[in-house]
Parts: sequence; C-alpha cells; structure tokens
Amino acid sequence: MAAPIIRIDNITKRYGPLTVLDGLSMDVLPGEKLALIGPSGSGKTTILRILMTLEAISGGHIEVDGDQLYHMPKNGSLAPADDRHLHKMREKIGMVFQHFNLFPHKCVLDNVTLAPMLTKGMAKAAAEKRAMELLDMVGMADKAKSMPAQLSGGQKQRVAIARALALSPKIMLFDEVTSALDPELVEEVLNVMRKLAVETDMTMLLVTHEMGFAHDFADRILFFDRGKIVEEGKPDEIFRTPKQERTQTFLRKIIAAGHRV
Amino acid sequence: MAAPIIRIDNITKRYGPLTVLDGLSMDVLPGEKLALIGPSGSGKTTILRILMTLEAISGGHIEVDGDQLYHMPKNGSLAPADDRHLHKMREKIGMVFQHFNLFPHKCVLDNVTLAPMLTKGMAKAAAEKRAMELLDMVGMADKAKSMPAQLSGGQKQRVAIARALALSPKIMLFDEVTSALDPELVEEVLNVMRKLAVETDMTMLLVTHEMGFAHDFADRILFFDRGKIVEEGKPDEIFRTPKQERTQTFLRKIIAAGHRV
Amino acid sequence: MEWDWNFVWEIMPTLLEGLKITILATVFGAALAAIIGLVFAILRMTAPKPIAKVTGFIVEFIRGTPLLVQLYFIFFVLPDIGVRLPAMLAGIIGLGLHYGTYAAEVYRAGIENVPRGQWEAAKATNLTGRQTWVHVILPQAIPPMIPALANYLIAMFKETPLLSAITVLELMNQAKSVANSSYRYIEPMTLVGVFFLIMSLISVVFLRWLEERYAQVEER
Amino acid sequence: MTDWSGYIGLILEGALVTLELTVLGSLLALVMAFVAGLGRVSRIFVVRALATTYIEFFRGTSIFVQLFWVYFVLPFAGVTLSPLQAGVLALGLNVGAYGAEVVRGAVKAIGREQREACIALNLSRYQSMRYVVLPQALPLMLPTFCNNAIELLKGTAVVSLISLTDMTFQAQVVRAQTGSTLVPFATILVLYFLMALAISNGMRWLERRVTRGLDGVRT
Amino acid sequence: DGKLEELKEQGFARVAIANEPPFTAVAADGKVSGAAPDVAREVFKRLGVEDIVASISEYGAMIPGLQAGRHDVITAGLFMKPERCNAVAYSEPILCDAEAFALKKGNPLKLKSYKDIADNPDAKIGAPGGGTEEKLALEAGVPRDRVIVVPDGQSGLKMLQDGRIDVYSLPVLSINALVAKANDPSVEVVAPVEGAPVYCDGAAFKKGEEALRDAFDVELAKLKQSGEFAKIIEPYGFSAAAAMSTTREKLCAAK
Ligand SMILES: Nc1ncnc2c1ncn2[C@@H]1O[C@H](COP(=O)(O)OP(=O)(O)OP(=O)(O)O)[C@@H](O)[C@H]1O
Ligand SMILES: Nc1ncnc2c1ncn2[C@@H]1O[C@H](COP(=O)(O)OP(=O)(O)OP(=O)(O)O)[C@@H](O)[C@H]1O
Ligand SMILES: [Mg+2]
Ligand SMILES: [Mg+2]
Repeated sequence: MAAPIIRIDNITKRYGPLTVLDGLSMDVLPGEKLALIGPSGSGKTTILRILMTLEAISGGHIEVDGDQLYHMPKNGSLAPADDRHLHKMREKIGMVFQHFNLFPHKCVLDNVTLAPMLTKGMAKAAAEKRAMELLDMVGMADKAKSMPAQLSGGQKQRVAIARALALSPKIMLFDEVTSALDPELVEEVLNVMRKLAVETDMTMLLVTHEMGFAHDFADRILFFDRGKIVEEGKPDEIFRTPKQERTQTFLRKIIAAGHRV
Repeated sequence: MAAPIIRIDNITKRYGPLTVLDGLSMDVLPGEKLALIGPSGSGKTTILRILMTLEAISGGHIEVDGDQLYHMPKNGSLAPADDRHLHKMREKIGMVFQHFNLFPHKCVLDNVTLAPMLTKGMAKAAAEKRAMELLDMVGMADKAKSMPAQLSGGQKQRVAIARALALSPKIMLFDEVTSALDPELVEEVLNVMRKLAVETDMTMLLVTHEMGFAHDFADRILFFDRGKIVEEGKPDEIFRTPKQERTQTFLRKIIAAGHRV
Repeated sequence: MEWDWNFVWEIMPTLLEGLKITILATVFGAALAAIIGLVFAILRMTAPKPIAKVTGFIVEFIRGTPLLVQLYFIFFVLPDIGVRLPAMLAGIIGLGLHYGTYAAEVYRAGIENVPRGQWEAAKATNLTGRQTWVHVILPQAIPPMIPALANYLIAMFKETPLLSAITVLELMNQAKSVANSSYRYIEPMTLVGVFFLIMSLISVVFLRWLEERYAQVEER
Repeated sequence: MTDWSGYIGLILEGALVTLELTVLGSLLALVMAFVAGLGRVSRIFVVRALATTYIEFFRGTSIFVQLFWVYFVLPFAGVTLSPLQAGVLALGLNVGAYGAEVVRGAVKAIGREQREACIALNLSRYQSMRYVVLPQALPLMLPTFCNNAIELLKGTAVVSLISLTDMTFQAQVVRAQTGSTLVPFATILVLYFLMALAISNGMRWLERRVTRGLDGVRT
Repeated sequence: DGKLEELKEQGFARVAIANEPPFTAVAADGKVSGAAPDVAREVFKRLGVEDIVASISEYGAMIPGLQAGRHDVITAGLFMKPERCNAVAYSEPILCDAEAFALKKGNPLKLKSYKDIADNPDAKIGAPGGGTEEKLALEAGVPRDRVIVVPDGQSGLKMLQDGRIDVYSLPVLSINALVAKANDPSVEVVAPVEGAPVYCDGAAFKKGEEALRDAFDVELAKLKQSGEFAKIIEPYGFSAAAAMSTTREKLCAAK
C-alpha cells in the first residue's frame, strides 16, 4: 500500500469555548475518493477548510504529500508555517465551494485562467488553451465568454470545478457542491464529478448530503458526529449495515426526508 | 360532491411583457389537500401569491368560499375589490412562506398572538391560551419566549405554521416550506404538516419539491409547466403512470437527482 | 510665535460660552432636522406623484448646495420678503433644513430595508395598513436608523462653525473675536480644534455603542 | 446702472476656482481614501494605527476648523501655503478620511467567500486585492464617492472665509459692489446645484460602465 | 535689504485689503482700487516692485495673516492704535478719517456716541470684526452681546435696513460711500461720532521687517512732498493735509 498523501494527526479545532474537532486523526491514500457524511455541525466543512488553510488549527499536525502543512522545518525543529510555506503547500490542493464563489466581474474563461497566469506565470495563450480543454470537459466550452451572472447554478458550479482543476492540484476538496442547486440542476454537476473520478487519479475529499452519490462515488465513507469519526468503511458497509447507533439514526432520518440511498 | 371552495376562472398574470399564468382555471374542493409540482418558474408560487392577494391578477376571476376575491358587487355589477373587501376575504386564507418571514422583533408567542389580537380583537389572555395550544401542536411550546433569531430553520417554520393557524383560516397555502431548511430539519416540519392534514379539515394547497411528501400528503397533484396545468390526478397516477411527456421528463430528472418518489 | 498657556486660560471662559451656543444650535438643529426629514420622507414616499417629485427636487437641491450659502440666503435675503429671523434661529433653521434632507434619506432607506417578506407576512396575517406600520415595519426600521442619524448629528455639530458667518456667536466666532482683539490665532484656533476633536472622539465611542446596540435584528 | 455682465464674469471666475478646488480636492481625497482605507485593513499594526489616527482626526474635527488651522496656524510651523493649496489640502484630507471608510467598507463587503476562493486558488494577498477584491469593491464605492464629491463641492464654499476667490467669495464681492443680495446668492445656488448634478450624473455614468456584466450577481 | 529684494525679484507685493470703499475696493472687472492700495501701488512702483496683488480679508484676520506670512503688507485703512503698533510695523500715516454711524432716518434712539449705545440697553451696534469700531464700542462699555460682528459693509447695511441692528459704525468716508450706493432714504448718517478720535492708517508691515517699512516711508514722504499723494487720495474724499499734519509717533502714543 502506498504512503498516505494526507496524514491528519490528532488535530484540534476550537472556536472560543466551542471545540469543533477533538483530537481527530485520519489518513488518505493517494488517488483515494473519500466521502465525509454526518449531521449538520459535525465538523465536515471544518476539516476541508483546515486542509485548504482557510482556517487555522488549534493543535496537532497535518502532513500533505510528505510535507507538514501548518509547520515548517526551521533550525532543525518545527516552526509555524509562514506565508511562503503555505503558498507552496496550497499548490497541491484545490477546493470547490458550496456557493461556487466565482469571480463575478470576470467572464468564465478569465475565471479559469486568472490563477494559472498569476500563480504559475503561465502565458495567456497557454492558460486559455488549457482552460478551454477543462471547460470542454465540464461541458461549458460554449459559455467561455459568458459572465457568471448569466449562468444557472449548475453551470456556475461546473465552471468552479474547471477553475480549481486549472491549477492541477493533487488533492481536490468538494464541500456540498450541489446543495445550493435546484434539484433539477444537481445531476449535471454530479455527472462531471463522476467523470472526474474515473478519468483522473486525483485524491478527492467530498462532503455531501447526497447519499446515493456518495455511495457510487467513494472508495471509503467517513461518518462524522460532533467532531469525531464515528464510523468508517466501504460504502456498502456504511449504508447497508451501519454498526453504530448514531450512524443508523442519521441514515434513517435522511431516508425519511426523501433522499435516496 | 360539495361546491368548490376555490374557483379559479381563466386568470392571467403578466409581469410586463412576460405572461406567467395564461388563462388558468381550476377548482379546489373544501377540505381537499392539493400539491402543486412542476419545474422552476412554472408559476406555482405565483398562483399561491395571487390567492393570498400578495399579487394582483391581470385578468379573470377567483371565487373563494362563495365570494369573489378580486371583485365585489357594487350597484348590481362587479367592481374591483377595495381594501375592506380584501381584508374580509383574507380572513379565510393563511399562508406559510419558504423563508418563514417571522417578525424578528417579537418573541415566538407574540408572533402567534399579534394578528388574532389586532385583527380579531381577541383578548390577550385568550390569544395566548390559543397560541400555546398551537405551539404545543407544532412542538414549540417550550420556546414560546425565544426570539426567532435563536431558533433553527425547522423551528422557525413550525412557528410560522402556528402563526398562520392562529387566525383559523379555511384555506392554508404552503410555498416550499421546507426548501430553505437543512435536510435533517425537513422531517420535523413535514411531520407537523402530516398531523395537520389528518387532524383538521382545512383546505390545503402545497407547493413542493419533496415528491415523496407530495405523494403521501395530497389527495390530488397538479403538474405545472409554463403557467399551465399540464397534468393532474391522484398521486399514484401522476407519479407511477404520468401521461404527459413533460411530466415524465420532470420526474425522471428529479429522481436522478436523488429524490425519492 | 510661541504657545502661551496664560493666554489659553484667559480665553477659556469666552470659548466655553461659545461652546454652549454651539451645542444649543446642534440640539435644536437636530430636533428640527428629525421632523423636517420625516415630512420630506413621507411626502416622497406616499404623496401624489407631482408633489413627491417636487419634494424630491427640493431635497436634491438642498443637498446639492452649500449650507453656508443657504445660511446667507436665509439670513440676508429672506428679510426682503418680510421674514426677519434672529441669527440663531436662522442658523437652526438652516441646519434643520439641510440635515433634514439627509434624515429623509435615512428614514427612506430604513423603511426600504425591511424585507419584503415582512410586508407579505403582515398581509397574510391580515393586518391593516396602519397595524402593519405600527407593529411590524417601524419597530424593525427604526433601530438600524439610529446609528445613521447619530452620524449626521455629529456631522451637523461639526458644521455649526458656519453659523459664525451669519453673526451667531458660537465657538468659532468667539475664537475669531478673541483672535481679532489679541492678534493671536494659534491658541484660539487650536483650542477650537481640540474642543471639536474631544467632542467627536466621545461621540465616536457613543456611536460604536449605538451601532452595537442597534445592530441589525437578524432573521432569514 | 449696474454692470451685470461684469459681475456675472466675476462669479464665473469664482466658479472656475470652485471647480479647480473640487477637482484637485477630489483627486487628493481619492488618493488618501485608498491609502488610508487599505491601510486600515493592513495586517501591519503600525500601518493600521496610522491610518486610524488620520481618519479619526480628520473626521473628528470640522472642515472649517481644519481650514483655519492650515491657513493661519501651519505657517508658524514654517509651512506657508497659498489659499488654493490650503483649500485643496484641507478639503482633500478631510473628505479623504471619509472616503477611507468607504474603501474599507467596500473591501470588507466583498465577502469572505471571494477571499477564500482566492486562497484556494493560491493567489497572494496582493493579487487577491488587485485582481479580485478591488475590481468588485469599486462599483460599491462609487455611489458613496459621489456623495463625498458633492460634500467636497459644498465644502469649497467654506474656503471663501480664508479669502480664496471662489464662487461664494465672488458673490460676496458682487454683493458689496451692487448692494443686491438676492441676485448673486440665487445665481451661485443654482450654479452649485448644477455642479452637483454634473457630479452625480458623471458618477452614474461611471457606475454603469464599471458594473457592466455584473448585474444580477447572486449566488 | 532682503525683503525688498525678494519683492523686486517676485515682481509684486501681496497686500491685504478689506473691500470697503473708499479705503479699498474691488471693481466689477476684479481690479483692485481704493485709496490705500493706490498709494501702496505707487510707492512700491517707485521702490522697484512692479505691482501689488491683493487678497480680501476680514480686519481681524489681517494682522494674524501678516504674521503668518500670508501677505507682505496691509493697506486697508487699518487705523493706527497703540496695541496695533505693538503688533505690526506701521508706515507714516496715509489715510485719516473720523468715525461715523449709519442709522435709521431720524435717529430714533438718539445715538450720537458709543457711550449713548452703551447706555441704551436696546441699542445694538454692528461693526466689522477686529476693526476699530468694535473696539471703541467695547471700550465705551457696550456689552459683547450688543456688539454684532458683521462680516462686511454690505451685510452691515442690510442688517441695519432689516432692523437687526440699530447702528452700523464705520469711518465717515466708508459710511458715506456705502449709504450713497444704497440710495436708501430710510438710512441717515451721523458723522463724526462724538468723542471718537480721528484716526489715520498706515501701511502695516510685519515686525522685524522695519527696513522695508523705512524704505516705504522714504518714498511715501517724497510722494507727499511732490503733491502726487494728494492727487491720488483726494478724489476718494480723503484729506492729504490731515495725513501730513500728524505722525506715526503721535498716533502710536495716543491713548
Ligand atoms: N467561524 C466560526 N465561529 C464559530 N463557530 C463555528 C465557525 N465555523 C463553524 N463553527 C461551528 O463549528 C461546528 C462545525 O461546523 P461545520 O461547518 O464544520 O459543520 P458541517 O459538518 O459542515 O455542517 P453542515 O452539514 O451544516 O455544513 C458547528 O457547530 C459550527 O457552528
Ligand atoms: N415580481 C416579478 N417580476 C417579474 N417576473 C416575475 C416576478 N415574480 C415572478 N416572476 C416570474 O414569473 C415566473 C413564475 O414564477 P414563480 O415564482 O411562480 O415560479 P415557481 O413555479 O414558483 O418556481 P420555483 O419552483 O423556482 O419557485 C418566473 O418566470 C419568474 O421569473
Ligand atoms: Mg458544511
Ligand atoms: Mg416558487
């Protein structure tokens, strides 16, 4: 078995008096597709945000692709990471947000080319060529010159995926990428992600409430509750024969609310 | 068969050049539970808003409980309704909104008692007694003194239902009352509505994307598309054996997106 | 020229006399502005179209022209049509009119910021127009207005020195008259600045408190 | 007989000075607004403190007092400015302090979500500001900048009190020459209003230009 | 002499004026005239300074402005008084005038002196801020709240016509010019004010620039001798003889 690409070691995250993650540890293998499920407020988003360095940790260590994420070697010991170190580490990681977060003042194409040109110094022509390939992959090539405001939610999210891919990260994080969409638009985004899962060997971490999709997409499911991993396993194990009481209750509620598993 | 409590007769609704409802006619029987489904923008919300007199009609007639809604008899013929007429008609109708629209500056109890005290001149004590019964019914009695901002979405929506019920309308309108809620909170609201459907003989019109719930709840389903009723029938007919092409496509999409039918 | 502390103590009582007038003008000006603003706002939002339009133009005109010139106008031109106001009253009216146009905007914005859903909920619970205003809209619209109104109050306070141009003996005018007779500008002018700064710093603290106290009531 | 054409000329001359003051003052204010506004959101404490001091000081004291101070007191510190320079300096610094708060507010209004997208795309702080936040913040600033520019225009009237021959001052001169109070004051009121109108129309035009394509943005 | 060379270099002297005819005036075309600037212009020309550039100022702001370096000289009818002599360096006398009142026709309050105003609790006097008249009124015992500081002559006259003040006090020639222009039969002039001395102004220089002042005095004396002085000021109504019959020394010592 290959060495983990992400090693989360006993991390804690507190907001004031509230402990959101409490000594969490987990490993992710290269190329693994992981789905994080669990009730609202259980810390799923938080763990993705921490990996994307959007949120600082209160304790513990994270190793990504062989390097410490929040620490760096300095005079033989580990010091807190500085901006330069974080900048280097972020190259390995991309993220897609629930609310797309496209740049509203830039057209679709410019949304995708901005970061490669600025952070990798790519030439405009090369960046646009690559962007068009990606937009084609997500089925948005014909909207390259549209402004985000002219797109539907599903289209926006597909552009956001292309934008994140443009930096060729080793790890992609998806935080409820369909939950802000009208039901009818969910499928077009999920299709893109299925394609992505098959066609690339990227490591992917996915937070979702779409249990059916999580089942089909993931190699492994982690069930979160109150900042801890309560249960983990292959999709069939978790969905068909959950061992933990809490997992069972959660799945029962979700099913009752009309979601297919 | 009893006379319809709502008769919608050839109504039209235009926003500038856009015709949203185009010669729509339908009847609703007293005590009937009706679910309106259909793609986004098809005019489902609009018809509810028109019944609640939040939106004026561009043409046609509506009769509610034996009286014209937008017209009143005057010198032997029909004149446009004035404020007093509308005020009288609104007594028969209550509405629950997608975004709850609770009064944020009033506690839960005051939200429920405000209208009965002001519009029906109910004494404070009587209004509060009735409000507590209703809050108990929706499972919110223990939060009577909380402010809306302190409640979860599901709790807010249950208060909003109690508030609408406090005026004892004959007809209740529900516009996507769960679609602004986290998936886990959906069920608590649907439970209240199930209870309501069983325990009262109120007429209810429900717009929803929760197909499973629509199936269980409704006596009759109307499928809307582009401002017209494309198909109607018993839930089993519509969901199992839809006759129209458009209904089939719509349901297929929704099912693919992971919603149970 | 050197800073002279003895001179500072000597002129202090005179300046404090002026400060009193400044504060009086501010208080009365603000009260007037609050009322005039309400009139403007109501006319603009509810009056028949022509009246609303004319009101809108008047508001824009007052907002687009300098208070100083308006004061000259009230003080020197109005007597030609038989309206002779004492200087202080003319000043208060000028302040009230000028800032009334700002207050009107605050009122309007405050009311328009109440979400449409609130109007609809009021209608759905069958409240009358008046009941909707009194029990639903105003209680939500007013708290967020308070910091904005306070902001203009402070702005008005800082514009009171303009009243010196129409002979009101407020702080600035007292300072000038002290300077005129002593040929020293440094101390009186600096002191006036310090007075204003102190009052402003106090009001900034007060404003922050107001903003916190009346921060948007949340729902959605 | 009164030589009205001469007096109108005098007032128009003053209008030119008023215009000059407004334009130069606005330019200085714009620069100060961005310098201090961005300074206030800086990560460096000293920069933040300096910006805050500037903003609170100039918002805290009256433009009137600042003007007199620049004009009469600053020379004793060895800085002698012409009335025009003094006027531009006082107006620009004063309105700039208000503008700084607008810049800060607009930058902060470009929500956390956009900043986070920038981090996720590995843009540096400078790049995020330059390519993502400011282009979006600018349209938000314009309406308030418009108000600020009009406030500055109105503020120029105060410089007449330090004997700068602006429009209000010339109106006073005309008044002294002709003995008529109504005519010169009514004339300049209308002129001020026309200038304010020009500013707000110009700003609206600008706003339409910078917001083109941005309409209806809601996620 | 540094200052004079400086002025020659720059080609003009910056003078403070008040726009109070006939002492100082600005014509419709913006040209500066009036007796005081005309004399100053001539003297400076002889000193080799081509022209004067005037800025209008309140009386009260003139001396602080001079000290702050805002202007090089005050030529505004700023009368010599001992405390002013301490604050600035005056030239020899140039324009002399007595004080006058403008008041309502028939002088209803019977005001003939500053003392009369002090004694009548209803009487309000208007005067330019920082001018001689304000001081005379205060010295005569008129309380501060009855001495209204008026920004300029036109405002003073207007306030008198509107009944905001009962008396407006300026030097005789100024009042005459103002009232003549207003052409208002309801206003009359009392001149000179009883008990008020005749004052003369001079060009006022910054303390420490006495060398420039002395050079100015030399040319001023020549101008007076040649009779050109009279030619300049007498059309404005001033008496050259009055100015030549007294000296700075006397005026600055007067109490
Ligand atoms: N900035 C913050 N300040 C304080 N508490 C926060 C903050 N962000 C998140 N939390 C809290 O941290 C906890 C975990 O939040 P998180 O967003 O990770 O949950 P989640 O599992 O993603 O839930 P959901 O399914 O609703 O998105 C919650 O209790 C939340 O209230
Ligand atoms: N105030 C308005 N002005 C202009 N057009 C409007 C307005 N309100 C609604 N519409 C249009 O009317 C049409 C019907 O809207 P409606 O809200 O009734 O649809 P809906 O069936 O409720 O859709 P959804 O499922 O998205 O809520 C849409 O095309 C919408 O854009
Ligand atoms: Mg989350
Ligand atoms: Mg709808």
